[in-house]
Amino acid sequence: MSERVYTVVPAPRREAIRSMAKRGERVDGRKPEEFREVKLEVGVAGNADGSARVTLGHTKVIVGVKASLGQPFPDAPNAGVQIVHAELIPLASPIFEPGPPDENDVELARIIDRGLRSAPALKLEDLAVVPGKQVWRVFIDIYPIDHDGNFIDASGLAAMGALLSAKIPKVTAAPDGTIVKAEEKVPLPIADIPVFVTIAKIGDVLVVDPCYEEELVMDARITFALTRDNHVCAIQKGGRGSFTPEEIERALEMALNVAPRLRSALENLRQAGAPQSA
Amino acid sequence: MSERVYTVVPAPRREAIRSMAKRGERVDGRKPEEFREVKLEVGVAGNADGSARVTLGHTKVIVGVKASLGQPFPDAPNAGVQIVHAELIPLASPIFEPGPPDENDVELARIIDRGLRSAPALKLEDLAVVPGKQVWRVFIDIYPIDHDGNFIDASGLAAMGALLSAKIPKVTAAPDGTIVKAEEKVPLPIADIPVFVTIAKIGDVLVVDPCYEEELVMDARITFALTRDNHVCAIQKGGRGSFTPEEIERALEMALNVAPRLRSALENLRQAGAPQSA
Amino acid sequence: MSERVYTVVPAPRREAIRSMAKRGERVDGRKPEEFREVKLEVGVAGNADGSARVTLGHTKVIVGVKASLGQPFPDAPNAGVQIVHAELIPLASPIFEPGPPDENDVELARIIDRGLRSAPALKLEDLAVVPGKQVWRVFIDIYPIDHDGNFIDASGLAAMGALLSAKIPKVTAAPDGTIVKAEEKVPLPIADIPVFVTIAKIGDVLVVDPCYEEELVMDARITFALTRDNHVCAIQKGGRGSFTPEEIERALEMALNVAPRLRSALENLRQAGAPQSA
Amino acid sequence: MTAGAGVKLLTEDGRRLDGRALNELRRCRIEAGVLKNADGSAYIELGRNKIIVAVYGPREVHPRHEALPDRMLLRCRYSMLPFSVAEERKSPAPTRREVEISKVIREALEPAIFLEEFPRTSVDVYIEVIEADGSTRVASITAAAVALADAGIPMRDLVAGVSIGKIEGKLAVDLSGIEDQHGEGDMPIAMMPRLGEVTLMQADGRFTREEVAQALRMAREAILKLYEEQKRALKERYSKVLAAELGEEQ
Amino acid sequence: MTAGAGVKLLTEDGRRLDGRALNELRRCRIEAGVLKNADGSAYIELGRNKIIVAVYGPREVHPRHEALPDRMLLRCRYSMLPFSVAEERKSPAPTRREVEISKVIREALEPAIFLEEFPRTSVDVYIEVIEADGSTRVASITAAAVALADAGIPMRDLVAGVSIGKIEGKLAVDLSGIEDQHGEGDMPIAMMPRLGEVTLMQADGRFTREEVAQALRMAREAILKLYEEQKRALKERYSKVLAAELGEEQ
Amino acid sequence: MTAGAGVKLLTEDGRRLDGRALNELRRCRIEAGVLKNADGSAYIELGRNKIIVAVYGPREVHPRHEALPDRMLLRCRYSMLPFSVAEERKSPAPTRREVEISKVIREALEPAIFLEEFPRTSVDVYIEVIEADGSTRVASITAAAVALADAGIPMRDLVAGVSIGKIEGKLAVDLSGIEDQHGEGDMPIAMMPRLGEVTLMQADGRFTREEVAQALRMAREAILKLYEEQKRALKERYSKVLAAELGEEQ
Repeated sequence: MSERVYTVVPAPRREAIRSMAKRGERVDGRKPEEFREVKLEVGVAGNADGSARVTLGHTKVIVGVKASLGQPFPDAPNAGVQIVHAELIPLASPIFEPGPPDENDVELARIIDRGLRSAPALKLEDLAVVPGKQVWRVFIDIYPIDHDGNFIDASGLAAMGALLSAKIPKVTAAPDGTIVKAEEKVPLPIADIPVFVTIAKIGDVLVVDPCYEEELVMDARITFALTRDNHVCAIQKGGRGSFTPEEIERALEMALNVAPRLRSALENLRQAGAPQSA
Repeated sequence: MSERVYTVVPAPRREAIRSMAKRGERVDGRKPEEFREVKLEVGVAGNADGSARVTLGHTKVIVGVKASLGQPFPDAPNAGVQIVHAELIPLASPIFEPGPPDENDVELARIIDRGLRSAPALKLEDLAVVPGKQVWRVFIDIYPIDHDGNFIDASGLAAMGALLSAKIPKVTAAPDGTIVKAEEKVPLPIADIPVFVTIAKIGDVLVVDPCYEEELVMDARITFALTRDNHVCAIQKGGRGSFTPEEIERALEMALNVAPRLRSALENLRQAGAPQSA
Repeated sequence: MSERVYTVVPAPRREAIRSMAKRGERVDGRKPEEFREVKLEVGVAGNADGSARVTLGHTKVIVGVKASLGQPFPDAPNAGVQIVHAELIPLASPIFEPGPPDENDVELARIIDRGLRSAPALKLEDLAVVPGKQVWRVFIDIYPIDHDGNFIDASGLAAMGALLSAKIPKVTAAPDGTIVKAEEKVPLPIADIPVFVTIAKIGDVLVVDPCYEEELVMDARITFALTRDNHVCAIQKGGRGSFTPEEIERALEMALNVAPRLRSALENLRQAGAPQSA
Repeated sequence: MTAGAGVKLLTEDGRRLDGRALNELRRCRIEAGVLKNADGSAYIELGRNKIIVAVYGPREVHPRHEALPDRMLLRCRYSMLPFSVAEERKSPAPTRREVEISKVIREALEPAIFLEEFPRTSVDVYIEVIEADGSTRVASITAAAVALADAGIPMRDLVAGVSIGKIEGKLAVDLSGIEDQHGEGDMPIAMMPRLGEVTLMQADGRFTREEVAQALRMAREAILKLYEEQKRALKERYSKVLAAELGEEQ
Repeated sequence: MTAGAGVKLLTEDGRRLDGRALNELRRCRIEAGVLKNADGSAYIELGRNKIIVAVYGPREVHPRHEALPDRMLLRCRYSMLPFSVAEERKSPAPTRREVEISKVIREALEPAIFLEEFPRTSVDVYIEVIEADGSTRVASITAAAVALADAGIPMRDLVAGVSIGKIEGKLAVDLSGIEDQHGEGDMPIAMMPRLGEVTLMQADGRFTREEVAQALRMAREAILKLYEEQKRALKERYSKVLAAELGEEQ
Repeated sequence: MTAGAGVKLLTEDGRRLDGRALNELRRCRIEAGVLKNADGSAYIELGRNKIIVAVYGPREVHPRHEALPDRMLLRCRYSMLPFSVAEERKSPAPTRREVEISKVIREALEPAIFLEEFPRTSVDVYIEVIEADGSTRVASITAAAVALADAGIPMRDLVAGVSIGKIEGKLAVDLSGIEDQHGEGDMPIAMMPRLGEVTLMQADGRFTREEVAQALRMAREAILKLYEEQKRALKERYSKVLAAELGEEQ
């Protein structure tokens, strides 16, 4: 329940970054509305049913997807199960400590979960094999391995990359309820491809895709998950500062502008894959 | 396994309270055998099946009861299940810390559990729906929210208030074992109405219903749970001091004297309720 | 994940022990290849199905075995289950702290588990009652109660002593799958009697069965579990130092030399018991 | 929250199940200073929601190494009592949901507090939900701000919150439990009422860009009403304290 | 403990299942100084109960912030080995029952110890039940007091305990496991034997006021017998230590 | 590991399922300096195994009371990502297996490090298995040694490891997952390659004395090959760092 102790930025450096922001400049030379170069690789973890590694500047995130048959949740007996887990492991940064998930791990997992669920990314109803009894349970495990800011957007991309590249056994339920797993593998049923875009507020300036130093000096951040048809399917404000309503509307506009480029890599994956149900 | 670090009473104040006790006086003007005013409200938590808030001086305790169908304990297949849980949340006092239950939480829950069970308060055998398979599991959750001493007696009153005011769905088991829940709600089957009375020893003096300052300076305490027919259905000695056997007998006499007044508010509740099975 | 803080041996004492070792001497007067006197008692915990206490110098270890019917592991449906648990309780030494198992508890349990499993000590396949459904689950609980070094070897002896002295109800499975427990008790099915021998390296010297002071100053240790026919059925190197391959071969020779004496007490137990299936 | 197949949340004349208009708050009552031990406290009823908040501090940080050299450490714990939920008893162990909500509530309160005024101290905000009926996180914020003020923590503004939901395609203020469960979206928003700045904003469901803008406007309006109730509760509290200090009965 | 439908615990001549009279203790044997590492230790067999106790201290408190400025910190941990119970293996994690018993045992021992003599230190009492057959908490106290004395902790008296049960309507001393399981009540009592003061008292079941008074008298009588065994064990221990110090074989 | 009833692991011409000879390692590729935040890092692919290692330190010990007055505190955490296993998703909580392996890996690395050179500091080695296919603990050691060197920790030698297994009665180098699962024994061995000293040795299965000796010889030979790859990776890393320092593009 307490704040994670972040490494402190020395006051002069802090002031320098904030003055640069005022002049429309950023520590890594980007423009305020500029997203860093994104690299997306899939199939990086061969025992997973789907996996992806996203590199965003120096930030690196690996996501693996594993699906197994099991019971549905009691309140949604006719739908598959989506479980998102994130762990800010100490390998990725000296500011992360070993131990059970803390509020930052939980927040990251829950933002991604909400965005995927509201879009929706997975057609959960297509993942029920024997409704009420046997459904696919899809685990999405997020592991940042190098930290240079903006884990949310990188994790969202890697999660979608892993889902889009995943293949699960084709199963059929016999009339007596027994389930037969075929050798044949099929992709997961994908309905939409949400992307996450985070905007940081530094003084009065909004910047897209903050790097780590910017996160340390920012006042607040706001993340939008955006569907293909430009709906907002999740929002999360973070940080100790506040936004005016106008700033929020401006941030949303910035997010809508960069979303198509982020999504394009994922769309490519999709076209490369097997025929999809949506 | 270690003692909770209690706020220390400054030595002069400590001595003052102890000398007052010798003269038959108490910090809040009460007589040694005098219980504080008790206020009992029921229905304070509308999502619970039964609930009560007890105010005892500045001490406040909320108890909620939730019942659900589930499996019996293997060693009592034909009886319902009673589970008492207590949590000394940091909201109630600066001396309580967040975290998993410690020995004080556990002791409080277990004293109340023993008193209710031995009286018995609930007729557990009447809570078996399909013996051996489906029984009512009754959770009694105790949450003190302001701490001015004597949580045990306040919790006991609130627990009984919550049980007496609870209503659960009327259920019937079809011959094939399926269970039908009716719209109609019925009270829980109550056999007895135990009350808890705690006596503190300060020097050579016994006082009923210690307030927080008295708890801080007392040598020891002893609690009796008492049934309607004046049986002792639970005892618990606490604290770093000891009692002579004579003091214990005297304490029991004091407890028997105040019990009827404490029970009267609960008896009123009962008469106000629907017809009872006992 | 961190090292347990061991009591430090003062430098002069440390040097003394190491020089003694060079001269072939040991703190308790033993020769390098000499195992301490072993005392093995069985039936020390009457509610266990089998139990043993081993005394090895001042080191004392109690092991209890409890068997109960339950489900097999999914990856071995036709075999009983062996679960080894060890707890270095603070009663046994000031260097042990209360709390959940740490790496030392886990390592001890897992070494014993591997040795018993690879020998194998228990014929797990004979412990399946209704294959795939109901099997014996055998819990082997290791509790050192006084610590003068070499818990591994003492625990191994006590574990085998407890297994060899254990009696479980004779059960039969009716065709409809119900299980009948007879009054009659039978021994556990034992296939082999592994013993564990630990050799410590102090400077260039190898010594068998290190006492606690020797463990504090040793460079490293290596344990061999040995079957009746002189197979190595488990190895575990521990400690911050290293061994040359020649030292390992020499250590194994030393272990093979002392193993028969250690095993003899166990063999006696076996002959004293009821007829065995092996 | 799942899309509400089959549950009608709006009547034919556009009213909600509990008779409210789309932009109508449920009845809200706040009481300040309800606990004796806490340095500040508040109790809120918003519809059937019942939430109690205690504030302790500013006080020495425990454990000490968590103290911050340049500002106060604010800590929040939001938790639901096991019997507060309409469903089966909730386990008392903190859920992931409670962990996340504790974090966003803290970050919703921090912008309003002069954190720099008490470096090396902590303020702890404990929130217990006694009865839950939708929108508990924002109701918790509304009450917590009152409890902080009651504790005398210096603040640049209060904070109040409301959820904007989407039911049958329309935006609605202050979702009830059943509306949250069967509606198409939930967007909790908290603001500093005087300054008009957003300190908490979350959403699930699907909203257009225009709906987001509209939700912010609706939230502002509702929050100003909640602000009046916050001020009323604090005024009542101060007059009681004052009366007590002047030697009268409280 | 549940009311014992159908299990007869008394024979027709008023004897108990193990042949004891109602006021008769089971055979009790105590040995002091059974462990080498501990500063004090004791082993007790009471009927089939087998319990070992180790005492460490007085020593520096770890973690330090738990140290008390004006007295010794006494800590107790009562635990049952997984195979000590007649039923299925007990999980090694501490149960709520063990947590409570650890607390009441500590509070049963504290009155006998001169806690003020060693401020800022701790004494840790570790109790492991190897075999359980009823009345383990009081047997643990009886052994723990001997272990404390063996450790040289200054005490104003020993402490010994016994359970008084109710079987077939009659009070009985020192309940066995089966009597505890099928009897009508259990009242564990510990006293300082010389001073005659009660340091632990608990009960479940139903007792009249007169039965409580009678139970206290029966407990006193039994505790004086246990006290003799405690003293015998300590005397034996001292003579062994003395013999060892005088250069003889122990 | 259970005896492999029915699964043939050797072809008729004595080759293994993946075509290797008995003394043949799988393809091994190591890359040093793969992470920006860590003080040292390495990535290893051994067959299908994919493992990443980060090293932090020497740095101040946290929590402080764990600092050692006379040497560096080395800490290791080996863990498998939930999706790294061929079976169903692994729970993220550390298993007993992971706890033990973390310990033996630490003790396999310690002999190679000049621990006394940095008293009162800690070095933390974090190992994450991304994809597992047998012999992960020894592959982790091989990578960890490179990561330690990359971090500039003074070492008397590198450490590399290999597993020697027993399949169809024959010793085989570098067990794959299927060989580990169906083989008759697994003996992981790590050595300091130049010094030829064994720093990790474990075994399950059954081995004769002669087989143990032979396994040590086979391990030595394989480890020298892994050592070449370790040196190549470090050389590549140094030349990149150097190039970067000389102002060239890396």
